[in-house]
Amino acid sequence: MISAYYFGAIALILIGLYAVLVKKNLLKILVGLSIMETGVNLLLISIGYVSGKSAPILSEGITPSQAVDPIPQALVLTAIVIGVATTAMALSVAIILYEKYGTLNIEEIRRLRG
Amino acid sequence: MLGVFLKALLIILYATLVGFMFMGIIRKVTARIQRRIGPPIYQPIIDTIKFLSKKENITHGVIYDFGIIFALGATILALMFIPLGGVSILRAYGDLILITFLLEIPMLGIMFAAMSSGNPYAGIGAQRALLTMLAIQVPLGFAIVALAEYYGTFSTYEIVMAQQAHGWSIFHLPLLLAAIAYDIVLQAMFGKEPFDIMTAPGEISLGPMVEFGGKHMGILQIQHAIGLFAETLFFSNIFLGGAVVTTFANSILNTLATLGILLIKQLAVLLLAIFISTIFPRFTIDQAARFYWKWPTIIAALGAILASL
Amino acid sequence: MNELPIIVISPLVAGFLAWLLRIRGVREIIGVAGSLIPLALLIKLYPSLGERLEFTINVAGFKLGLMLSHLTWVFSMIAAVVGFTAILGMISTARDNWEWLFALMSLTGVLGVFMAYDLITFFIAWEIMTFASFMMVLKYNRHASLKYFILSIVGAYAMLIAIGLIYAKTGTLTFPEVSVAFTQDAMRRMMGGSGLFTKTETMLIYGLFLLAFGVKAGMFPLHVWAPDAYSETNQSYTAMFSGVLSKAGVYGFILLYILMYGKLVVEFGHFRSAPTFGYIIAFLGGLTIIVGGILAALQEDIRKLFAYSSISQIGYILVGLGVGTALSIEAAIYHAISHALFKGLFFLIVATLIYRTGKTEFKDFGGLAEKMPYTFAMAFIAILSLAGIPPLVGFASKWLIFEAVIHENLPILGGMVFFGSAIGFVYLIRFTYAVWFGQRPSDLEGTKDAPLPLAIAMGILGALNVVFGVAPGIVAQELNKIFDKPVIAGNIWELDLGFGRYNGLLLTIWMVIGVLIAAIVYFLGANVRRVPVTDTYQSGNPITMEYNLTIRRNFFLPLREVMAFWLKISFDRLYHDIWKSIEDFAETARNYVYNGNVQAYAWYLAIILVILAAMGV
Amino acid sequence: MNQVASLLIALPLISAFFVPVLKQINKSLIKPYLVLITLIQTGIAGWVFKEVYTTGKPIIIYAGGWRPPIGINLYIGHFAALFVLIIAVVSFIMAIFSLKAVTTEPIDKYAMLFLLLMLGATGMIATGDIFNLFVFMEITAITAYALTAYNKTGEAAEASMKYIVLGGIGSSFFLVGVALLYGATGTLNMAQLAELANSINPIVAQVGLALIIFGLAVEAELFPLNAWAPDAYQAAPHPITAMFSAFVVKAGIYALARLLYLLQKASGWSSILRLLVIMATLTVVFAELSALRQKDVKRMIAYSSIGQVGLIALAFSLGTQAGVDAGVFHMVNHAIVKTLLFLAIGYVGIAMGGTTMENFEGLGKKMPLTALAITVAGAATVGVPLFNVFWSKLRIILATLQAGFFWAAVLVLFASVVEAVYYFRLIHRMWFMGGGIRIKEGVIAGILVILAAIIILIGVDPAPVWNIVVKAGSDIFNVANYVKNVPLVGVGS
Repeated sequence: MISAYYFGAIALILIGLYAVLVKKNLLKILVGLSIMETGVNLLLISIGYVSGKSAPILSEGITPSQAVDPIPQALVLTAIVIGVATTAMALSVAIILYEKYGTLNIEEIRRLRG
Repeated sequence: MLGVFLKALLIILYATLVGFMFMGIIRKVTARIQRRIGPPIYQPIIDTIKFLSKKENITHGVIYDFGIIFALGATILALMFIPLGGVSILRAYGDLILITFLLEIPMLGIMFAAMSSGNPYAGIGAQRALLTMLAIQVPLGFAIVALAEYYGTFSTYEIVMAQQAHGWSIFHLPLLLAAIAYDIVLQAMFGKEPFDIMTAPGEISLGPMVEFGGKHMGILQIQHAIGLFAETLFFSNIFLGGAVVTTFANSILNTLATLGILLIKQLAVLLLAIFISTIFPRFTIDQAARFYWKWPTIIAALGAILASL
Repeated sequence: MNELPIIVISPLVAGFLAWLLRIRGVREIIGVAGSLIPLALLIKLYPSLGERLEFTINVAGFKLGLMLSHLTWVFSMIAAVVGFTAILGMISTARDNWEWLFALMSLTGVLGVFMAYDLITFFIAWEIMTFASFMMVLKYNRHASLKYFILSIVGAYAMLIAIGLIYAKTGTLTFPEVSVAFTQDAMRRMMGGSGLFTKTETMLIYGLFLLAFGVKAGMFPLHVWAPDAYSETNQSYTAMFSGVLSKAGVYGFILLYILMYGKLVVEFGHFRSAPTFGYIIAFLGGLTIIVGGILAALQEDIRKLFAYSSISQIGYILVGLGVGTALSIEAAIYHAISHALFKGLFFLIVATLIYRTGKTEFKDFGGLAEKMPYTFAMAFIAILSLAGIPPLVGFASKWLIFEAVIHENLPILGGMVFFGSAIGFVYLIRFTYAVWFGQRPSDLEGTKDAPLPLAIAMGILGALNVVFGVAPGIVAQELNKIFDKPVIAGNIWELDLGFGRYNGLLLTIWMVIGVLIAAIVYFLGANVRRVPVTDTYQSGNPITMEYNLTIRRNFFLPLREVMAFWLKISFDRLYHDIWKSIEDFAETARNYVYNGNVQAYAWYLAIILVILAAMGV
Repeated sequence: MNQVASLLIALPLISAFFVPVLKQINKSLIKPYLVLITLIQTGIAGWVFKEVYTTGKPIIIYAGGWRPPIGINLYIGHFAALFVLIIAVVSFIMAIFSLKAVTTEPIDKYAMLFLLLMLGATGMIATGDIFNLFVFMEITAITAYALTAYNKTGEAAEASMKYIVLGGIGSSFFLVGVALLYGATGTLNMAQLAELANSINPIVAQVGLALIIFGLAVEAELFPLNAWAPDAYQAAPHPITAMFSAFVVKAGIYALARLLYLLQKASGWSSILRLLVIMATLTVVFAELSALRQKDVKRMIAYSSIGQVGLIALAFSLGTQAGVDAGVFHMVNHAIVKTLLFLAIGYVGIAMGGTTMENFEGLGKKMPLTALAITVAGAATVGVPLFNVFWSKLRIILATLQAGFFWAAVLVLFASVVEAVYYFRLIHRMWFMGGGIRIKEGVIAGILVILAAIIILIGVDPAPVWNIVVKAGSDIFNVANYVKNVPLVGVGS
């Protein structure tokens, strides 16, 4: 059961990587990056997952021994925030790029080279 | 001390006399081969006296004068180091390499004098002389190397003594090769055809000699005479066994006999050179260089390698 | 206080001060003082050479050491004397602070090289020397300097790798310990055991050192930097550059003997009577003599001629070193001394000529002997010395090399050195003819003789040329101390090898007698009348100064024709081509790899991931 | 008292948030404020440095008072103390330079990002927690993305975009690696990771380590993961370029080295080392070759910087004490030299209106002090004795050969030859080509000369720095000591 999460996560990462490696449109590449991040987050979560236990929120009837590992969840929250920041940054840069180059085709944005 | 100087003076006089005689012989023999009568043997002496007694001489500066004085001085110096039987002064220091170098110094003096005149013929002559020297140096070097390696010593006198014991150098194969190469080299050292490129009379007007006249020329004649003597003597010593006669009880008789034997050997060397020179026409300078760097070098190198084994 | 660091550091400090102060007059005084201090201290330390003169300092985990033995003292003295004269000459020729700084810095470097006691000090000093001399050239010519620097730095790095290999295996860097390690290793090999260094490693280290020292010494085929670098800098400095800095390479080869002799002999054996590794050095040295000499004869630029001549002369030293007997090594060191003396003198003469006339090519010179009699007299000494005319120092050392080489039954090398001495004659006469004699171009009429600093500097070197020639034993007996046995017997006037003798004094006396006799004959004749250069035999053509009477260009054209085939082969061009292809490759690779496409860059990441996966991680 | 050290993180963070407030008061105060903050930071860092090196014990700070591995800890050991000081000093110099160099608006954003960049790098070096490392790395990266694009030109945006894409991939995989290690050990604390390293499932450890190294290698500019670097260096504002070269990339290298040595008990460690040696060597070679024919000096120096960083990476990936010491030494030297170079080139760029080769002609006459400083730094980079880099380069080569990587030493030295060529071409161009009238040089020239003097000082007597560096090096290499220094609470993992 857990391996399904793992495979899912790895699949997401690979899909994201595929987008980055193959798609020519900058936005698609950024989407690919986001997918990758999602995959990574999923992986993190699934590492802390223990089958049959509940979320690590100390509410009534749930003792620490019944909860899954809380740390990955904390990590994922952080990672998501970071991912959002990166994506926002990337998109704003993409806007400038479109203004300056008039295109989002990654093969035409190569003034800096060599 | 005085005795040494007296001896030295005698040697110089003897060398000069014999040298002039050689010059005369060269002219005479050449003439006879060409079916002319030729001048008398003492003709060069008369010429030289005439040169020296000119009423007026010209010069082109201090170097011009000094060069020829230096040339003659260096020739005398070289002569002192070559074993002349039992009478030579500095034969203990008669090192092969040293003598080879010393025999080249006079040329430096002549070059300096000739070039300081500013005459373009002298310039060309100097160039040719130097290139000839460069050409002969390789076989010459190998020949010397062969000798030194065969005998294991650089002392000319010891080589002479060794030859008394083991027979002449040219009877040993490595040294025969060296001797052949050296003899070809000698042809250029004498300035005889086919290697008389540096003077080339009628072509560049005697080259380095073009400007000399009067007493300068006279001194150069003396230098040439002594040089001729020294070179033949050196060859006779290192290849033809030299001469150390000890059969007589009287040392003067011994010395005379030694000088006599040496003279015969020197004459043989000289005559060979004359015969070759009358047969061959002149090479150009690049032909000469190519020639020397080919056969004589190979022969001499072969000799050197054989000698070193 | 220990004098050794002062000897090494003082030129650098003086150079720095001279650079900083920028006051004409003051910087000259400081500079000269900076080069005089090492000389004075070296002389002062001479009596105490028997003791161990050492200085060690711990710098950042390295133990840096300086040491003065008989050997290093001799080399340091070469550096100090010639360096001092070069610096003196620079008073006249140096134009700005840059030159003072780097000239003195290179003196520090070369002194450090000679006095180093461990490989790291050696390497540091080597690099300082290379860098400083490079900066001297950079000022004049970028191309020449970079060629010099690239070759030098390749050599230096080769040395560094060799040092690293030695350090990695033996864990030590000081000369005695490295030497002991190699000797023990050689012993083990002889016993049949497997050594610390395998044969391949030994060969590698040897090759790397050969490259390093060969470059510096200007050994064929690594000599290509020398003509350009020697000519494209301040010519007073070149006196030191050629006279001393090239000796660092020579000293390096001696070091090779000190450190690795046993090991190299055990691994590679002998070729005839010489050790194989030495024979390689000697043979390359022989080629260096020939190549350098012939190219020197064909030069049209006075500086280039002496640059090539310098290469050629270093060849002699290498031949002597390579033969590998005590005698031949002494001969080589002797020639190193005499080369420094006469080549230093030559370059000071060239400096004077350029300083006074501003010209460098033979075609612009002529007839200067009358205008610059003092300089000509010095040139005369230098010419006789280089050409190996007794009784000057050049002959004594050359004679020793001849004897040492031929005595070891090495005929090929013997032939090479003979050729070298003739070619020396050839190019020197060309220099003499074109510069000093013949018709004087009208724009040289006002030429003055050497300025005082240069004249003093030339005088020092000229006097030493004569003194060490007439009394060769002074040097020889000093060299004997290196080997601690009388390799060259005799007294101060005489060199006695057992199979050959040379007496400088006797020869001088008889030469004087000979010249006196000739002079008597000369003065017995009638008086002479002076005539101008136009009043010569010209096949009946009337001649004025309008005509060019002197052959100034292509003097040795026939030689060029004879050598045409060989002259087509150029290692210079080869190195240029190699460098050019490196640059082109760099250009292509750069544009291909950093092509500006971020997707391509992402692919690189993917490729690395794939490699990681393939590696099984 | 030791808690003062936590100000190293807190100060830039808090002061960054005061920038908008300051903007409301007076906009022209922002740049002096930046200088002030960096100066205070320098002071703290200096105190920490002194404290660590006099007591010889690392300063360990527990966030919120929780002991590791429950709490996150900062570990300011010998290395961190040294490097935090370098970061602070370089930031201070660059803050001064920003007074002159940065005129583009919005200046308040610049100041914030500047402080956050400093914070990120400081954090990366000081942290003792692997996820915290990730967070600081992302802070550094995001601020670096933003600062790269700060000039708002097309090139800047392009460079920033490349950086984002490559950095994004790298950090994703880094996080995967962290996840794997956490999954295998249940801890994120570095000290504990090191303790548990040999008990991990070898495959997981290997993959985790490999991915972490991969992610960090992007930040550390290892070939071929460094393609973003020259563009970013070229396009970023001049002070930022200097900061990139002086400490941002070094923080990446440090993290790489730290994790590498912490996990040295993991299986497959040596094969990762070998791969790193190959990559580092290729970095040096390709970077130097690429620099050879550059028309733009800033880009040329950028490539040179990458090459030098490759050299550091090579030293770290040798896996020997000598290598690590040499690497740290080179880090320090390179930080000084490259700060000087980028500062000087930025200065010339501002004064001459560009950083192409032509702008440097006759610089020796126009701006002699700057030209002198560039000459010193150039000669230093090449590895001329009497300049500081010589010693570290020498150390690295010796260490490389000692570790048996003969080919790496050869290639690196070949690259050094190439490096010498382009630096000396630049020097020749500055001093002996063209001419001009002398321009007045300001405070920056003073800083340049001081830096040049430091270069020569270390070059003449490297001993003091070397003694510091050896301690810092053993801080990285000696993992057992590191583990011992971090007082772990005995929690069942």
